[in-house]
Amino acid sequence: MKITRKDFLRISGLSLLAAGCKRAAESVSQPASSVRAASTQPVRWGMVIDLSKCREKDGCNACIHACNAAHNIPQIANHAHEVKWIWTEPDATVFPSAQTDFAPQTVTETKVPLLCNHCANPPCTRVCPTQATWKRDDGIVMMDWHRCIGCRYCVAACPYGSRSFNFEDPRPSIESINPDFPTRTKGVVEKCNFCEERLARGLKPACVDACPQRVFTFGNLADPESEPRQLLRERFAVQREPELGTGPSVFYLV
Amino acid sequence: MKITRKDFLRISGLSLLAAGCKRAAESVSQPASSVRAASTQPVRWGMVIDLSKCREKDGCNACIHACNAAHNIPQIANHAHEVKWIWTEPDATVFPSAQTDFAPQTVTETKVPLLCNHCANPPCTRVCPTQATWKRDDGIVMMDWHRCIGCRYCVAACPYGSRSFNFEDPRPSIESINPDFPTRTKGVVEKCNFCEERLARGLKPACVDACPQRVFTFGNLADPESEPRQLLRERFAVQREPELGTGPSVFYLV
Amino acid sequence: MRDRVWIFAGLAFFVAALTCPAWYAVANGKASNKSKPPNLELPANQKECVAPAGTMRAAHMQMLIQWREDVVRHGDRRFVAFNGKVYEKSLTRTCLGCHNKEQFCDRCHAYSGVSDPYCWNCHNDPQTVAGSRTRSTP
Amino acid sequence: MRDRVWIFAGLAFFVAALTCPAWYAVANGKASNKSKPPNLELPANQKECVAPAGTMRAAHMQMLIQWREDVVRHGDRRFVAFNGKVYEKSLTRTCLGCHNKEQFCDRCHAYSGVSDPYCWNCHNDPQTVAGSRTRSTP
Repeated sequence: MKITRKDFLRISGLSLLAAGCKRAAESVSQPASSVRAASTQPVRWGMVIDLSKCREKDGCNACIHACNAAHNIPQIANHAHEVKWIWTEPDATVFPSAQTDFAPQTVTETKVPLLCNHCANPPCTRVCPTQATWKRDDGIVMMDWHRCIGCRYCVAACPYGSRSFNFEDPRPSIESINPDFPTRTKGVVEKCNFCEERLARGLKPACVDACPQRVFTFGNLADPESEPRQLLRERFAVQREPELGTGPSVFYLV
Repeated sequence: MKITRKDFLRISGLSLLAAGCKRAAESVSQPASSVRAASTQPVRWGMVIDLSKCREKDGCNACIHACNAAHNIPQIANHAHEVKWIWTEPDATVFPSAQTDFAPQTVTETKVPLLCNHCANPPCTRVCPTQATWKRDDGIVMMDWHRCIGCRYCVAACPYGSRSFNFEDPRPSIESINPDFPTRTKGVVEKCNFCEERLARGLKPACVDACPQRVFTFGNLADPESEPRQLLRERFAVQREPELGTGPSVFYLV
Repeated sequence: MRDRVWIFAGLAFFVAALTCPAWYAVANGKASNKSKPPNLELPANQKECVAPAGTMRAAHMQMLIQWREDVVRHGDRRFVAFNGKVYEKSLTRTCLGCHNKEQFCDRCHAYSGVSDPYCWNCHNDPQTVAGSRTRSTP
Repeated sequence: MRDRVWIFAGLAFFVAALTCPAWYAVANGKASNKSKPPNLELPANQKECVAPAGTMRAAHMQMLIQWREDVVRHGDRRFVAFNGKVYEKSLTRTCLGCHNKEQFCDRCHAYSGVSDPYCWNCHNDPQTVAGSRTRSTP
């Protein structure tokens, strides 16, 4: 069969048109389906901290030791150079508005575990000039130490003091290095990553697993049936400085 | 016996000195003893409101009706002229900082009873130009309607909206006048007096006695063994906007 | 000395102008009412007041202001009378507990020309209020 | 034409100056080492890498940067190799799980003159760290 020049052009044109339509259809349908998948299974990692349980074993600090070991947190004697991912402060300091003059000392003076709030609207990520810190789709406020230039804008932006700067090489101040997790280097900012590296392996954060009192309840805040959501339905919870509009993902049962 | 001029002067001088000493001794000892009496039995009236009990019977309003009847509170249709001593607002409005996104609607939408906080440091009394409102020794922030000139400085100063101004004669708007308590007149400010007139007769405030759920616990905050102090020791309580430093005497169990 | 007539005429007019309300009252027969005391209804159940009648007549207003200061500003509600009896410092409960406002207070106040003191802008007459209460709840 | 001598002398000097490091190395016997590859210790327990040896030799740095982006910024830790095998994208766990940093990486980097990339400012060599750990906890 011999095709004329006119037929050839007609067939080529139709083929090109068909191929173009297919790509257009794909590019339209693909984001739509991925959006749909995300809305059926959205994730927002969050944590509920039961202070009444924590109070029962004041001064325990098992959560802090577990985090320090897992993430190679240096123990620096110079307080100005301190690096911390999870730490404690007295209840009266953390929740000044939730204090009455007549609360017992056992409540006001106990130490409250503090960590990055992994805010819904994190002020720290907005100010980062290199996008070295950003909010993941699962709500974790993440850091890319490869990109951090040490400007410390994020340190200034965080209202919770959750970020630390490496003023010196941390390695000499780490008693025992965990090879599975990188240390940081002089000149970068660091903070709690909600044990993102453990979540990827299906584990819960190190502090959650280490606590002998089961003070920490970790789970998906976007799932109404998750453990933290159940606790938040049943009991009265507070966030740190919610009036700032940061939307912390860490809740405290008083 | 004849006394010389010298003897006369000597006796008169000594008598005057003795009389002076007696008065001085009296003036020193009297305030000291009254101060001592006050420090052994100090009183600071306060109230603890158990919101969990109140929530069980949402929309009850027995406390409000009791107060309205006891104190001749007018029911004025014009909202701008409203007069109120005890009223309710939704939990989410009263305690915006104590809300989490994940608290149940039954908590955030229930009505919270509000009244004058009888603050330890009341801003309203500081601004009153005629001392028509002042803080009594027992902590009650009191009003003397005889002195009020209607300047409404106190209305502006109160951060809790606890004060109402009589824009019109209240009597036509009072269904049934209680003769034992004065109505107010056009041009004066009024507010909750912690049922000072009932306390004087050994009764508890009208709202406390009227509540079928026993939501209100009234007592002496200065006494560590009083009912409200016991509750504040055992349970977590919040005050309205404590960061303002007013020191409210009304506490809410969440 | 020739101005004497004018001077005395002026003085006479001045005195007449000054005293004209009294002449006017005499002409209308009010002064004659004033001379006889008002018909006051005394309490049936009590024989003596918190102070002797003369003191009350002359100084009940000072006493009420003193009671007001004591009760409102000092929380002091206990009044020990001249005869040792103890009363509550209360216009409504103590004074109006015996006296009928309309038949006693108001009549004398009207007689003395000091009717409607603004006490009653806020304080209530139990009898009037009881009437209004009955009317308002049929 | 009479400048020809100077021109060629100048050119000869320029070429000599340009090539002098090479001559210097030959004189010191280094170039002879360079010609024979470094003595790399290959993993004992594995026969094949995540990509053919040639690809790894030429482009392991690009692959590591890609892995870094995938893991840190996209949470994507799963690497499907050319032969269908699945690996974790991890310098410490996957690369150093087989290779000995000192005997493999460092030797070749030293041979190529690109020693001490700043990966190791933060990332740890499990064997070195295990040594330090043993020392720090006697």
